Amino acid sequence: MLQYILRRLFTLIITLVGIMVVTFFISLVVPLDPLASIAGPQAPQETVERLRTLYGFDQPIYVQFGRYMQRLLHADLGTSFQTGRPVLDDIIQYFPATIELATMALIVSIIIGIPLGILSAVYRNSAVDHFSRVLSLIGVSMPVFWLGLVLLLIFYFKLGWFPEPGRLDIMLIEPERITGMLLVDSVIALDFEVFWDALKHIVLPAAVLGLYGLAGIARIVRSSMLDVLSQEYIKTARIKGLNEFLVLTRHALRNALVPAVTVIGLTYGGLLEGSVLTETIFSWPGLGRYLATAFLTLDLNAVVGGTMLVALMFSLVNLVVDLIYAFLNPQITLTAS
Amino acid sequence: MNVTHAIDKNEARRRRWEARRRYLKDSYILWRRNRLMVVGTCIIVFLLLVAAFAPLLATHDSYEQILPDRLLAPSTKHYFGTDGLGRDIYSRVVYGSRVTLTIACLVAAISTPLGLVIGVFAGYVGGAIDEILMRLSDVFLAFPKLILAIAFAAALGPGVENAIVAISVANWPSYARLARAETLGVRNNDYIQVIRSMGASNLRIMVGHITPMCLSSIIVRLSLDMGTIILTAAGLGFLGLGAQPPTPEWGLMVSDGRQFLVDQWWVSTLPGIAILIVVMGFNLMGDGIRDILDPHQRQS
Amino acid sequence: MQNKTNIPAKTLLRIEDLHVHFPIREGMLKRQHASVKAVNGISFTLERGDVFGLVGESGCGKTTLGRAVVGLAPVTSGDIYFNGQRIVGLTGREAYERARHIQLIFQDPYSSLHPRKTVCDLVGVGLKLHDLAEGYEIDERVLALLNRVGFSIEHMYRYAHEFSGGQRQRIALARALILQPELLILDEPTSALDVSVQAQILNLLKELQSEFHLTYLFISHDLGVVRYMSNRIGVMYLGSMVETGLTNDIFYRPQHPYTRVLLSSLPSIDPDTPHIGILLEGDPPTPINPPPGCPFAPRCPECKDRCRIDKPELVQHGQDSTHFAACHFPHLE
Amino acid sequence: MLKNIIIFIAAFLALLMMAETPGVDAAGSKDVLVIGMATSDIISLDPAKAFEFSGVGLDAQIYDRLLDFPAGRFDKPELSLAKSYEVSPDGKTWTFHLRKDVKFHSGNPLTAEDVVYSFQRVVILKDQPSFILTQFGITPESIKAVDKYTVQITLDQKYASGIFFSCLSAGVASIVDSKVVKQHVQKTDKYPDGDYGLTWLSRNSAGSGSFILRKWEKGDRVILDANADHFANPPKVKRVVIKEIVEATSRRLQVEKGDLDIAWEMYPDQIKALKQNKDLRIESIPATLIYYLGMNVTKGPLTDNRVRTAIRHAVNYGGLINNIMGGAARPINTFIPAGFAGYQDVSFYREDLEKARQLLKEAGYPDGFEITMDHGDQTPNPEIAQAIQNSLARVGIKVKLNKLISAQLWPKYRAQKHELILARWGPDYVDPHTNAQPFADYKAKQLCWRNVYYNDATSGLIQQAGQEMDNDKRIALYQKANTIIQQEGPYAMLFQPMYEHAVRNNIKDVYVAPMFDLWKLYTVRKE
Amino acid sequence: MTTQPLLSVKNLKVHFYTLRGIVHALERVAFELNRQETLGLAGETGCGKSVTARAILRLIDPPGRIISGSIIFEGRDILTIDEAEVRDIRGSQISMIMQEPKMSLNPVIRVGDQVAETLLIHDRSLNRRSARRQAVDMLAQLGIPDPTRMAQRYPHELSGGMSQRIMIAMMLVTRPKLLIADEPTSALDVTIQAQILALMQTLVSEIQTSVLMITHDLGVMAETCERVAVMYAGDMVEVGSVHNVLKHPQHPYTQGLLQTVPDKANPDQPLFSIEGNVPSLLEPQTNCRFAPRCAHVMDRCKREIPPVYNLNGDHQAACFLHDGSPEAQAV
Repeated sequence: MLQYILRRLFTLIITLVGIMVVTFFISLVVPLDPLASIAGPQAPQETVERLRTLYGFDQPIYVQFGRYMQRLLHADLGTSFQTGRPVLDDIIQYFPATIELATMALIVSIIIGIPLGILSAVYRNSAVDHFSRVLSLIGVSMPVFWLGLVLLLIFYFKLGWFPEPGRLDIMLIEPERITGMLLVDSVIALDFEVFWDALKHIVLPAAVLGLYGLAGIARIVRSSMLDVLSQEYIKTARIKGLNEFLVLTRHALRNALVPAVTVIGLTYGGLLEGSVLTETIFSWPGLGRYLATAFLTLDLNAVVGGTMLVALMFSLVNLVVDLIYAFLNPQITLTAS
Repeated sequence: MNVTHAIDKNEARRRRWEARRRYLKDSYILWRRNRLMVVGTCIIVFLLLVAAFAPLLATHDSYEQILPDRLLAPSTKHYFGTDGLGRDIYSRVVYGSRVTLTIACLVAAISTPLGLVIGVFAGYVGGAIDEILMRLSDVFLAFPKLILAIAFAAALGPGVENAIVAISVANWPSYARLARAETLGVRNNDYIQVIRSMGASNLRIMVGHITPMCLSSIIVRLSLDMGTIILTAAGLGFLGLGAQPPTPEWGLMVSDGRQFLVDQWWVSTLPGIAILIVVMGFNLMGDGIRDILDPHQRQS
Repeated sequence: MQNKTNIPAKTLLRIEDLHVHFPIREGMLKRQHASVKAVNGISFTLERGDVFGLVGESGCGKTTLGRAVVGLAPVTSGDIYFNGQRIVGLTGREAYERARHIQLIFQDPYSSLHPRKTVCDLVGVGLKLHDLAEGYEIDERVLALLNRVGFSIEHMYRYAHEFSGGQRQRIALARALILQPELLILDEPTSALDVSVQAQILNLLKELQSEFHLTYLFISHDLGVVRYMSNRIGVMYLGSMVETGLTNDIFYRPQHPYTRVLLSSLPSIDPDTPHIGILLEGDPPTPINPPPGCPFAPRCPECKDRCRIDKPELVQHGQDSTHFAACHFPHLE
Repeated sequence: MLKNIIIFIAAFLALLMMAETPGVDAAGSKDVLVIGMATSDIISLDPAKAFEFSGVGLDAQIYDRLLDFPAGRFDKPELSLAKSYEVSPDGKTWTFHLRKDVKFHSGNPLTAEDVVYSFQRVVILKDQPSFILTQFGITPESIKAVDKYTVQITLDQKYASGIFFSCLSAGVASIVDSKVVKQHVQKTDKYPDGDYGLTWLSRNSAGSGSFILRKWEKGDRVILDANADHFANPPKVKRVVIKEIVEATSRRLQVEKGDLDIAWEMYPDQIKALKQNKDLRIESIPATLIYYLGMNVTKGPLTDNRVRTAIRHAVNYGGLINNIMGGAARPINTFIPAGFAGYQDVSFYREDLEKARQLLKEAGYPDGFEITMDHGDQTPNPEIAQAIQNSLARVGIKVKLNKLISAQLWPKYRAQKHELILARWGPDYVDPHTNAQPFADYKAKQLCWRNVYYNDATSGLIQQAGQEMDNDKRIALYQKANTIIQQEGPYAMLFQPMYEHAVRNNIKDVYVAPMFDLWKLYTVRKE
Repeated sequence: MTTQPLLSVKNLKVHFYTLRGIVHALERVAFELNRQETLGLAGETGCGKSVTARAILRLIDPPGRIISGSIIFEGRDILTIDEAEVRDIRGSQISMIMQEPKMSLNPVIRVGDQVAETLLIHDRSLNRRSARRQAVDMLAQLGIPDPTRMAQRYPHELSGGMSQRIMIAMMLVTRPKLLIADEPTSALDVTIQAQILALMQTLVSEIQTSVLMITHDLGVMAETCERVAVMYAGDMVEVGSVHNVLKHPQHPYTQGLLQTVPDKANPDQPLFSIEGNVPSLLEPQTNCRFAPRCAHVMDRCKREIPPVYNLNGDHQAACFLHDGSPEAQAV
C-alpha cells in the first residue's frame, strides 16, 4: 500500500517536471509579449525596455530556463505580474475558493448524477431513461456563461431565492481564515450566520458547474450499472429472495460505483478547470479566473504556478480515486502492479 | 487439398455483399430500436443538410450589417431576430453550421489518428516506450485542457484553423489512453494469439487486427466528445483565439450576445440552443453507436 | 528422451527439460521476487502420426506447454526440437517459417475468432500471411476446406457471431489446416461444446488426421475424450509430468497415485456401477513456489516422508518400456 | 444509506431556499456604500506603481496630493496639501508651503519629509507612472525639504505651470506616510537594496486621504473605511465596498435588485432598459477617452494622405455613435477631449462616401484595396471594428479583422507592424498636453511614432507648448497642431464615449468624473 | 414417497422476444419432483434447462416471459401468487446454485456476510451478529477449515471449489425444501467435482432437501440422481428413473446422447454422432423437434407433436415409436 503510494508520487514528480518544461517552452513559442500587458497600452517604448531588463527577459533562453528551473526546485514560484505578490501567496488566496466551489459542484453532480444513472439503467430504454439521459446532456451541452446568467436571472433576479453573486454578503464579516473555505472556516468559528449565507451563495454557481459534470457521472453509472445488473451475483441476490431495492442498493450499486469512481475523479479535475467561466459570472474570487487572466496577460510565473497546482491536484485526486477504488473493490491489492 | 473448387467470382461478390447487407440490416434494426439514437442521427443529418444547403436556407446575407435594424426581436422578417450589428441571426446560425461542422470534423480527423497510433503502439509494445508515451500523455492530461488549447492557439495565432490544431493537441491524450487500454485488453485475446502464432508480423497485428478493435470505442468516445470540442471552440472564440469576427461561429455568437441576455434574449440564446441541439445530437448518436457496434447486442 | 544422440527420423517434436516461468514483478523498481512455474521441467517426444494426449487439472501447465511450442509463451530454459530443428526463441524469418507448420486450436471458439471478420477472411488469413494465394484463389481454397469441414458456400461470407460453438470450432480447424501444418496443437478443443457436438468434432479430427497426415498434441482435462483420441498419454500435475505411457497402460495400469485419483474421479454414466471415488483433500496448490519434493505430495493419499523432500524422476517402473511414472512408490501389478 | 443521504440533502436544500437571509441588505445599511465595478485591472495600489484606471481611481480616495481637483470640478487643480507656492524667476524652482494640520491615517503629521520621500521613491522605483514626474527632470536630488513644512522642487528647465500642476495632482504624486512605509521596506529580487515599501503598499495604504484602505483582494472586493478626521473632506458614509464584478450584466442585475448602490460603467444597450427602472438614475459624463483608428503611414496605400482622408470620410460615425454606442458617445475631431481646456467642437469629417470614392480614385485606388485591421477583444472593440469593416467596404476597402488580446495587440502596435489599428487613448494626467504629446509629437515615441508619422512641424509645436507659461497661448499651439494632425495625420478620430453609471435613487451627491483620477467619493451620501 | 409431489411443473411455456423474433425457449415442460428426491434435468446447451430452473423461481428476465403453465410448489402455484410471496419462497424454500461459482458471489462483500444475508432476509427476528454466527456454523458444517477466517474473506481470494462451497452454504443455510443445482460442477476440475458432489449429497440428506440437478454431464447424473428428465430444444422428451432412462432409453434422442459419450467408446470406431444441428427455436413447435435428426423418423413426426407416453414403471417418453406398443399409454 505504502509502496504503491510512493510509486504513484514518484510518477507524479516526473509528470510535474514534464509540466514545468512544457510550460516554459509554451511560453517561449507564444508570440505574446508579457511586458506589453504589464506595461499597458499607453506606456512608451523605453518603459517596456526597462521592464525587460528588470524582469530578466533580455537574458538568453537557456539562462532564463536555468533560473526558472532553479527557482522551481526551491519551491519559489516567483512573483505574479498581475498582483505583484508571490504566486504562492496568490494560490493560497484563491485556491480554497475554487476547491470549495468545485467540491460543492461535485456533490451536486453526484447527488443528481448517480440516481439519474441508476434510474436510467433500471428502466433502460424507457421514458425514464430517455428523460434522465437528455436531462444530463443538457448540462454539458449548454455554454456555462449562458446557463450561469440565465440561472442568475431567474433565481436571483426574478425569484430572489438565492443571493447576489459573490461568496458572502458584504455586510457579514468573514471568519478567521484557516482553510480559506468559508463553509469550513465558519463552522470552525461556530459562526453559523456566515455558514448559512456562504451556503446560499454557493448554491447557484455549484449548480451551474455541477450540471456540467453531471452527464459524465450519470452516463458511467448507467453503463456500469447495466453491466453489473447482468452479472451472475445479481441473479444470486434475487435467488436469495432480496427485493429489487436491496438488490440495487446492496449488491449492484457498490459494484457499479467501482468504475464510476474513476470518472468522478476525472470529473473533479474537469470541474477545477471548468470553473473559469463560472467564477467570472458569479464573481467568485477563485483560481480559475486568476489562471485564465494570467495566461491572457502571459503572467508566466502565475501560469506555471497555477498549472502545476492544478496538475498536482489532478494527480492527487487521481491517487485518492485509486485508493477509494481499492477500498471499494477488494480485488485490487495495491501491492501488486 | 488437391481438389479444386471453382468459385464463381460473381457469386462470391454477391454473397460478400449480402453478408454486408445483413450486417447493415441488423444495424438498422438496432438503430430503429434505440429511439434516442434515431433522434440523435436525425439531428446530425439535419445539421449536415443545413450546412450543405446554407445558401438556400439563409434569408439574409450573414455578414450584412444594417445598424438601424440592430437587436430586433424575432419576427417573420428575421426569424431569430437581429444581433448588435443588425445582422440576421437566423442566417448566421445557418451559415454557422458550416463552421461548427468544419471544426468538429477536422479535430476528429487530427486528434483521433494521432491518439490511435500512439495508444496502440504504446499498448502493444509495452515496456519503457509505453511508460514514456504514457507519462507524456499524463503531462498533457494534467494540463487544464482549455489552457493548453489557449497556449497553442496563442502560439499559432488566432483563427479557426489554429483553434482546430490547438483543440486536437489538447485532445489526443484521451484517445491515446483509450486506444492503449483497448489494446491491452485485446493484445492477449485468443484471436490475436492465433494470428501471431500463424506468423503475422507485429505491424500487421497492430494495423490489421488491433486497430479495428480499438476503432469502435474511439468512434464512440469521439462522438461523445464532439460536444466538448464544439464548446471548447466556442470558449476559444470567447477569448479571442478561435474563429474571428465576423465569422458566424456559434460560440462567438453566444458570447457576443451575452451582454444582451437580459433584454434581448434571442441574440445569445438562439445560437446557444443550436449548440445545445447539435451537442446533444452527437451525444445521443454516440451512445447509440456504442450499442450498434457491440457484438453482444447482435446476438440477442 | 533416452536416446538424445540418435533421433529417429520419425520424431516430429521433441521437448527437453522445458521450463516456462512467468515472473511476478512488484514494488517501485519492479523487482522480480517470485515466479509462476507454469511448466517446470518437462520432456517428451511426439512421433509423426501420434496423438499425444496431455491431461491434468486446470493450472497444471498443459496449456502453457502448448503455447510454448508455437512460441506464444516465453521459454525459460530447455529445448524444443521440431523436425530436428531447434525452435526455441526463433525470431523473424525462422519464426515465420515455423508458424506455417505448427498450428494451434484454442479451447474457446468464441474468443478465438475475430468478431468483425467473415468466415472467408478468417480462414484465408493464413494464405495471405504466407503469400500462398491471392484474390479469388484464396476464396477457392477456403471453400474447398470449408466443404471438407462441413460448410457450403452459404456460410462462407458470414460473420463468426452467426455460428454456433461447434461450427466455430470447425471454422477454427479450417483456418489451422489451410496452411497444411504438420503438427496441430489442440488445446481443449471440445470442452466448450455439448457432447453431441463434441462427438462430431472428435470424429472430424480423427478423419482429418489420417487425411492430412497430421500429428496431434491433444490437451484436455476430459479423460474420456483423451482416451478416445490418443494413442499416448501424459499426465501433468503442477507443471510436471507425473506419468506417461500408452493409453491403455495409463487407463488400465496407472502407476502414479494422481493418475489413479483422476481416473476414479470420473463419474460413470452407468447408474448401476457403484462409484468408488478417491476423494482428495483441498485444492490444487498454485504453481508459485511448488513444493520441493513430489509436487503431488501435499495432497497425495499415500504420501510418505521421502516424497516431501525428494522430487521423483520420470522413470520406467513396470514391464512396459513406454510407461514412465514420477513416483517413489508406484503402483505395480 | 443512500436514501437517507438523499432525503437529508433534499430537506437541507428546501430549508435553504425558504430561510430568510439573516444578513442585512446592502441597500438597507445606511452607512455602507456598495459599488460594483470591473476592477480586475488593478495590479497594485501603491501610487508609485498604480497606472490602471481602477487603481489610480482608488488612490484618489486614499491619498492626498499637493494640488488636487475637488469633487465635480475638472478644469484646473486647486491647492490641497500645499497652502501656497512660489516659483523662481527662471521658472525652474518651485517652492511649496504645506498645511500644518494634516495627519496621516496612522496619526503621524504630514511633513515635508514625507513629500520628499514620496517623490524620491517614485523617481527611484522608475515604475510605469514615474514619467509623469521625471518628464520635468526631477531627480532624487532635485527635491528637498527646506523646513518641516516647506518643499522645494527644481526642474531641469522651464515648464508650463498648467502641465506641472496637473502632474502634481496625478495619482503618482500622492504623498505617502514615510514613517509607516519605511517600516515595511523589503529586500526583493528586483530591489536588492530595499523596495521602498513597494510590495507592502501594493495592498496596504499609508495615506492621509478621505478613505482608509481596509482590504483589497483581487477578484473579490476593495473595502474603504471613512477617515472622519480628514482635514477638508470627511466622507458622508462610514464604509465603501467596491465589488469586483466583471460581467456588466451581472452588475446591472445587482443594481436593479438593490444589492449594489452604484453599478459602474453600463453598456449603452443596458442604459435604455435601466432608464425604465424608477429606482435608478443614470449618471453620465463624457469620458476623456478617445477612440481612434490608427493608420500606419508606411503601409501600402496608407502612405497617401488622400487614402487616409478617404478612410476618414468613409467611416459611418453616426452608426457607430448611435447604434454601437447607443448614443452614449459624441463625435470628436480633436485630440483634446471635451472636458479639457482647449477642446474645440470642430468638425473636419462627416460621412461622405462620394468624397471618399473620389479621393481613392485620385490616389489610384478606384476599386479600393485590401488591408488588415487589428483590434482588442474587449467590448465594444469587436463591434466597432466590424462596423468600420462594414463602412469601409462601401468604398471598396476590404478590411480583414484581426482580434487580438492585449498581450498581442500592444507589442504589435509598438513595433509599428500594424496596418490599421482600432485603439483608444486616455489621458495620464489632467492637461491637454497628455494627449497632444502622444498624438502629435513623434519624438515622444508614442502614438504618432507608432504610426510612423514623423512630422517635425507638429512635434515642434508641442515642444514649444510644453514651455509656454501662458495658458491661452499654449492651448493655441495645441489647436494649431491638431489642425495639421486632423488633416494630414495618421488617425481617424472616431468618437469620445460617455461614462454611464447606474445609481440608485437614494444615493445622493454623486459626482461622476470624466476620468478615474478625478473621481471623488467623499461627497456621496446615502439616504 | 408421499403422494403429493413437492414440485409439479406442468406445460411450462416460456418465450423470449428478441431482435430476430420470438424464441420459443420452453414449449412443453412438465415433470414432478418428490420430496427428498434428486431429479436430474439433462440436455444440451440451449435446450432450456436453465430457463426451466429460473422459471421455477419466477426469475425470467426480459425479454423473456412465462406464457403459460403452472409450477405447483407445496400446493401453491408460483406463477400466480404475488411478488412478495415469491420473494419469500426464494432463498428460504427454493434455492439455487449456479454454474460459475466465482461469478455468482458478489465481489465486494465478505462471503460470511453473503451467507448471513440469506438468513437475515427471511428471518426478521434475527440480528446481524447471530446471523453471522449461524453462517460460520454452516461453513463449519461444510467441512471448511477455519470457518471464522473464511467468513472474513472476499470471493476473489477463494478457489472455484471453495466458492462453490460458499454458494452451497449460502443456499442451504435456510434449509430450503428444494435446491436447484444448475450445472454445479461443470466449471470445476474432476477432483474438485468429486468433492463437491460428495458434499452436496451429504448435506442434502442431512437437511432433507430435494434437488433438481441440472447437468449436461450424464456421468454426474448417473451418480447423483434418482430420477432423470431429458430435454431437447425446449421440449421434454423423456422422464423416468435413472436406471430406466440411462440403461433403457426409450427416446431416440436420449439413445443418441448416451452413445455420443466417448468414455467407453472404442477408439478405433468413429463415435456415434447425431447428425444435423439443433433446430431454430424461432418457430413455434408443430412437430417432434428431434424429427429432422432422428434415425427413426416417420411422417407423422414431422407433422404432429408426439404426446407423452407412459411406459412401464417410472418411465415416460414423448415419441411416436411407442404409439401402440403394449405397455405404452399416452398421457
